Amino acid sequence: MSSVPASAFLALALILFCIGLYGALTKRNTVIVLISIELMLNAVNINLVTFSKYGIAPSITGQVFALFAISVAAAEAAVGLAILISLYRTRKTVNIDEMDTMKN
Amino acid sequence: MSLETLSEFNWSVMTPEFIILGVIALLTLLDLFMPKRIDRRILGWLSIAGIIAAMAALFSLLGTEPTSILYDTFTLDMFGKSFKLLLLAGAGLVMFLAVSYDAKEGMEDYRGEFYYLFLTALLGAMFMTSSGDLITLFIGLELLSISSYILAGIKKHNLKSNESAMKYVINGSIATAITLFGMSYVYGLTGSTNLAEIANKLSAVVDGQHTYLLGLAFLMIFVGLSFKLASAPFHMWAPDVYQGAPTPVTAFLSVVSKTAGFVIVIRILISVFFNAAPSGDGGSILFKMHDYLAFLAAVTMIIGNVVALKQTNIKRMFAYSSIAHAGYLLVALTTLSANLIFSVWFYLLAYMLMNLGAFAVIQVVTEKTGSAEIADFAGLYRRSPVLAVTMGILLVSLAGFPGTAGFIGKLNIFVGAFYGEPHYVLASIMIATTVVSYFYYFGVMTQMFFRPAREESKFNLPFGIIVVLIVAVVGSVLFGVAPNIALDFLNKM
Amino acid sequence: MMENAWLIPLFPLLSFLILLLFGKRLKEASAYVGILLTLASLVFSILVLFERFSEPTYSTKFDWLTIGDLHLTAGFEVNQLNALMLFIVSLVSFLVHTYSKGYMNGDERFPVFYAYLGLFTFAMLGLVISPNLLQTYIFWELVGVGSFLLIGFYYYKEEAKAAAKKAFIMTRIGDVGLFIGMILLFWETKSFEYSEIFAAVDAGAVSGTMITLTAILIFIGAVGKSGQFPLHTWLPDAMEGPTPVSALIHAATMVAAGVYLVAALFPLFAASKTALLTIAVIGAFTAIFAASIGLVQTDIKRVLAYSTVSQLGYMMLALGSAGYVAGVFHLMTHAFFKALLFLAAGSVIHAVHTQNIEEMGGLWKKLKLTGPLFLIGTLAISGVPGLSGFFSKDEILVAAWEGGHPILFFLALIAAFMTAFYMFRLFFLVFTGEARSEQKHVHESPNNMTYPMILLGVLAVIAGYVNTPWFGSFLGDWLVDGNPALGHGHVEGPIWIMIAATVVSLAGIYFAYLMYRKRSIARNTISGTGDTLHTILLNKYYVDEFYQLTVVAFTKGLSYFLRFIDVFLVEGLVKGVVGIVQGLGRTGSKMQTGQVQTYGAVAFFSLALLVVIFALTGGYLR
Amino acid sequence: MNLQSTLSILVFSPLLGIIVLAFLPKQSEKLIKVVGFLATIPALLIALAAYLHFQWGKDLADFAVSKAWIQFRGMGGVPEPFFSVNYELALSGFQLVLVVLTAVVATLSALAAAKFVKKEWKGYFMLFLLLEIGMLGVFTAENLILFFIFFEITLIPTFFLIGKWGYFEKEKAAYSFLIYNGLGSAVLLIVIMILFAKTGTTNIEMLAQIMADPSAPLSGDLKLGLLISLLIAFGVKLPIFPLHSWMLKVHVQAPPSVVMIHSGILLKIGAYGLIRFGMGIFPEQFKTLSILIAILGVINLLYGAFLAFIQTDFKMVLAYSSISHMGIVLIGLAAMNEAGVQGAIFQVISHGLISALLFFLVGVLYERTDTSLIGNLGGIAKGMPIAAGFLLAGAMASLGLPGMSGFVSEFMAFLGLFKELPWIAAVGTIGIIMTAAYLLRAVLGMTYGKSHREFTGVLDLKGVELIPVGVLMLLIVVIGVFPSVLSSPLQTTLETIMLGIGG
Repeated sequence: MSSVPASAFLALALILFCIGLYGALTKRNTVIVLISIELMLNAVNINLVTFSKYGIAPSITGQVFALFAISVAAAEAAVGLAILISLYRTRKTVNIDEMDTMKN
Repeated sequence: MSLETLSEFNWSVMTPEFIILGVIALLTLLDLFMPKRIDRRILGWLSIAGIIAAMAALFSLLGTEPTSILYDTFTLDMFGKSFKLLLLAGAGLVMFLAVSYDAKEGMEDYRGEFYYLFLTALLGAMFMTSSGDLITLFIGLELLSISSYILAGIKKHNLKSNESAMKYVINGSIATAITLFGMSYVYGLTGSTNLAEIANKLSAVVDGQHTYLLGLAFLMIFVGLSFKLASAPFHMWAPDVYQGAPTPVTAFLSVVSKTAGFVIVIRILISVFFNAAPSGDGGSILFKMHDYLAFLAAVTMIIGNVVALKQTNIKRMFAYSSIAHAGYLLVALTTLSANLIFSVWFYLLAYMLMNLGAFAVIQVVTEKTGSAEIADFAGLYRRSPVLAVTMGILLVSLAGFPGTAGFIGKLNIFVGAFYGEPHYVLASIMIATTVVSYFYYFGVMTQMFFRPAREESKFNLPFGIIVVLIVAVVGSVLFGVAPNIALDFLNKM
Repeated sequence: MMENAWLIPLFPLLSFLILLLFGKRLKEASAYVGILLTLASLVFSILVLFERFSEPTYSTKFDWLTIGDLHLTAGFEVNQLNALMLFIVSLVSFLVHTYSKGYMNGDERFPVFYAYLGLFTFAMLGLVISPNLLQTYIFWELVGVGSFLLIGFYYYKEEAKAAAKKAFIMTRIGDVGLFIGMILLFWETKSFEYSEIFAAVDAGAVSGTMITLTAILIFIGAVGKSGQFPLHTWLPDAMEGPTPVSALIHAATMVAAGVYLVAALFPLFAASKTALLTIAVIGAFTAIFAASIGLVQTDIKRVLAYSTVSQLGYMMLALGSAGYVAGVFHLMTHAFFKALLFLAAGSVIHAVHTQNIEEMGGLWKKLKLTGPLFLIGTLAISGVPGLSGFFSKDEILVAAWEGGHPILFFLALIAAFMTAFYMFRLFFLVFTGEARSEQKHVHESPNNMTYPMILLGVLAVIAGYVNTPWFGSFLGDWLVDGNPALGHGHVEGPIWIMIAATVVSLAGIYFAYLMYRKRSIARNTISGTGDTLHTILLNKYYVDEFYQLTVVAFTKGLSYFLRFIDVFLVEGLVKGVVGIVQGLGRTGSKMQTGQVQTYGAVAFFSLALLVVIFALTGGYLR
Repeated sequence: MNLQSTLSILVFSPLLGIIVLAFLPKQSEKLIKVVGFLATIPALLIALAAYLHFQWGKDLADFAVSKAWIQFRGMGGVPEPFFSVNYELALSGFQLVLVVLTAVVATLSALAAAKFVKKEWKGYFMLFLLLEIGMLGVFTAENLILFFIFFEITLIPTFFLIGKWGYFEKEKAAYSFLIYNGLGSAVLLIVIMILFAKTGTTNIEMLAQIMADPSAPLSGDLKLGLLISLLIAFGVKLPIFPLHSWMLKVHVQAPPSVVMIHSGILLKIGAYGLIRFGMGIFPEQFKTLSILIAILGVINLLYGAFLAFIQTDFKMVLAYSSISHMGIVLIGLAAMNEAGVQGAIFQVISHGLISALLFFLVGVLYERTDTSLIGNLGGIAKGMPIAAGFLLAGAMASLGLPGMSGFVSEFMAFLGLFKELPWIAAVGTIGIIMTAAYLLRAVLGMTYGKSHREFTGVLDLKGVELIPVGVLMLLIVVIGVFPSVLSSPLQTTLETIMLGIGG
């Protein structure tokens, strides 16, 4: 395990975060956007777990934090999907760029 | 953790939270088991009662010394008490708006949720004021956020409401992710999620690499949280969401949610980063970040006030106004003056009063006309002088004229800006944009007082609205004329 | 009596106030209020004058305005000059009040007229007893207002309106000179009091340049008020006012105020050769300049007006030549005979309802009283020996010669010739020959108009004898008594001057006789209608036009230029700023596309930007 | 006798009227007007009583009141207040005359409003009385923050009074007013805050004392900057070229009764501020700037005069004339000596009275003839001789005719400046001529000459209308003839200022 340096995990998290962000900001399909956001949150989890093991002061709290983050992410995704369904009923689309009835 | 340790905790300091939690549970059950035909408004009144009870409980706790329970994850100190009071008062007033809210479409079946979701959001916010741990802070934040997402979309069959909720969720989740990412670095550098411990550890950071990482974390956390504040750069969701959400929810977002945002910002940024990484060249990371904060504050004020000029929808206009006010509050944060918490608290109090009052009027007018155009306010003075004059006073307070709480709030921030190392540029921008704000606030005045009415029908004011208006106007004027009532009260906590 | 001299101006003021408030109810009775109250002034003035013959100067003052350590005072002073002026002013005013009863009869604003007369008389009397420059200035302006109101009395006439405006503004230009001079003098001497100013000048506390500067500035005030070149153009126009007003204000009293001012401040002027020379030159030039214009005018009152300007130039010449007595003496005699001339002219106008002398003629037979009285005035002003004008004019010529200004002396002599010529031209055209237009119902004026004229006629004849080379210079000696700075009471001049003056005036009369009575010389011998010279004279040397093209045009041009700045630059700047703010708002608005991903992107890129800056600078921005 | 509450009663006495008005029905026009008018009387009586109090040789310091009001503390019970504002009112001679002026003009304006305001009297008078509170407060405040609060309080009612009861472009004018004055007060607030942050007090007296102390924690440059900012802040109000364009709109568009107040009192706040704070707190720096101020004064004087010369609307003539006359205030101030400063103060009072009179007359004219264009009027002296007479008299007062208040002030201002900067003063005297030119052009254009059209049913001034014109004219003449009624209360103020200047 120790052969893989902490920085690699951090880099992985960062890359994952960026992929998620990219997806969240560019994909048209709202479901994919929500999934991309999950990626971002998971990147955080990788970070937390990495630090909990390889951090300056390793401790278990990082993993606890990650657990909380996972559950919250799940709740968020659930609410997001629920809203999307409701929106789909009125708008008949899941394309995020068509949700622009309100603008200046 | 054994049962004994659990029972050893001084749980009484959590009484307000428990009351709210209890009411939530009660309402959920009631909503479930009450026959459909019974008007759910009763639930709203119940929640108001719950909030009042929580406030009473909080008052009884006012004299207590700062207490920490649950291994320092929950702290009831002066900061917590004072902001909890604000949140409770704000949420209470919002509940009054909510019980008077007569939705035209989409939420006939969901009135129960409508009330207790406010309470869950409130609970999240209240936890934030008292948390002493990153995890509880985060949980509080998410409890607030997720409840708000649903609230924004509570008008299930209304396209605008749905869209607003969707936008809110997406932006909110991205913001959460960014914040968390920043937090993860903080954790990584300290190995702890306890705020006091983090602050303690960070003050020992001298390594350049770590300082750099800390700066990165700071920026990410701040930008993520700026979503809650509705300040630049994460402000753009606000107009769309404000417009689409039901008016009480908009009011909630602009007041309670924003207050919670400042709570967490002060908790994390100020208490954690204040002494972080003090390098030889003077000052902690927070002082290094000083210029970024100032820049963001200035941008927020400018965007909020300038773009508000162009709005024709009153709720959008108030969204920008809300952005602008976030900017003013950021000025207080930036200056880091001795009365920082004090001025933020007072400003949020003033802002709560005037903004909720204004939303009460907006709610009445938009319900009557079915749209939320500023032009709908034309001739309001003829149709309902009381409403128009009330709105007038609140707008004057929002614009920051003397005699109102808005002025004292701004004055307070201003004093801070000039105290110690003076922030000429920032203060000048603040005051110049304030003058710009006269344009749009008085634009509403123009409609209300100068323009002829499109129709002559009168208004019936529901009880809840009347309560909110009276509290808002009396509060705005009282704290404008005798601010020391509030200030002394705060000092006694 | 002298300690009560302050009452003299107050009587007419009372008249003004009464008539202002109750004039409408008093109607025709207003005249009696005015006449009685000015009579009271006259009586007091005579008493004061006689007392002053034997008593020393009386003066008193009190604090009027406190400015920190400065105490500005007000008060009054009865010295020789003041006592004399009080008498002249109250006399002429009283006579004009009486005269107007007939002249203005039937005018619907009869009470207003008397009210204005009261105001003017108050101001004029106040002016001549002022013991300090500030008070003088105050009344100086007030007489200007009285004059303004009376010139514009026929407010519905566009000409009257224009004339009133012109009179006020032109004199105000002069007044500003006085204003500046007065203030500068104050800071030099720390006082407005005449006595203290003279003392300071005497003690050499004021530099020579400063004396010259202030003296000339004050003289500019006199130029404006006394219609001296180049500020003379308002005075002929002022003839738009009712004729009694012309007699009182624009002949006898107010226009002489300039002369009075120079006389009152004579010790100051005497201390600067340059200032005196300036006065003399301006005076002499005005004398001949105005006289030449008077040669061709056809409006009876305008001829008299130019004559007034010319005569005032004479007085200035006298003062500028250090002939204090000569100036004041001529001021007095001129007041009488010019008032007489104007009142007689008024009587003529009253009779024939025209002012154009070309339309008159042959009035001698019809106006049995006015004609001879007019002749007396004409003779007096022409300087025919034995009448008042002769003595005073002689004094002036002597003063000019003795003062060492031979050129000015000859100018004055030529002007005297012209005066005699145009005055008799006027006389012949009006009173002799045949009527040149249809004149109905020509009749002599009522008694209340003729009696004042008779009294003035008597004075025009005898007033000169108070100061003659033949019977002693009583007036002169009295005027300069106890004040060596004013020069000698009588200046002995060569006898040829008197002979020359006589010859010149008789020549003028004779020439006019030949041209306008006997008609043995054609009227266009020297320059006929349409000739360049005639046209120039008729158009008053185009001074008005010159002003119109330069000063007025410049003022208007500057105003329009400033308006351009106001509209485009000042307003434009504001609009620009507002435009920028609005533009920012529009741009910000446009960025709000409704695309939620854009919002997130904006936040993310801002964060990225901040991070990059942070990375590049290492945190510190300063 | 304890007089400490007198000033508070004076300032807040109109509040009683507001409360009473709030309970009156909208429609009872007559009652509202009477109440609105009566509500201005207590302040007037108290102000006059205070004046008599002074003239009887008693001390104005009797009126001073100081109470703790706002204390900002840092969190966590820091014992020393972080920032405190006391409720401090006082009356010096200078303030006394301004308070009397305010009370008089306000009462007369209320009378005029009863005449000119045609709709919604209730709202009008409530706002008007609020405005009066603000004005009285501005002149009695002894604390910069308090001053600022009252200063801003005047903005809102004025905005509504212009925007609701004005003429055609009223809303534009109201906005112009609000934004310009808002910016002005913004700058003022910054100055106040910097002063507070540096010295820890906002009491005017104490600030003056601290500034006089050479060891004060403010550098000369900072003080200069603050003074320039003050010049801008009050320059908007005064107004100083080029900050004047809002004021033109207001004067043209606002209803006559409001313009009386605006031109008579509100503009004077600018002059008051410059004298009291600019000169009182920064005497040295004021001296440094005196040439600049003198030049600004002359520019104002001439710019206003030349532009007034070509205006076609009499209201515009008067508006530019206000600019011109405020130039004289600056000229007097720039002199920095007793004569100049007293001249400036006199001009403040004098112009307040004169412009109130003239704007009232314009209002009457407009009401009768539906026009204020000089070209459309003409020969009105025939139909309304009394109005025309007062108009002419007002113009005479305005152009500085001796015997009226305008002269005394103009004279003293120039007297002062000629001592210090004779050349600039000499240029300024052109303004004296121009003033006569434009005023006569305008006034004679309206009153004299031929009537351009028959004004049917044009009525002269009568009844109640004679009261404002009569009272104002009387005051103008009284000050002109007996200037000591005004100068005696000013002497102590003048001494204080001179002491600060060190002259």
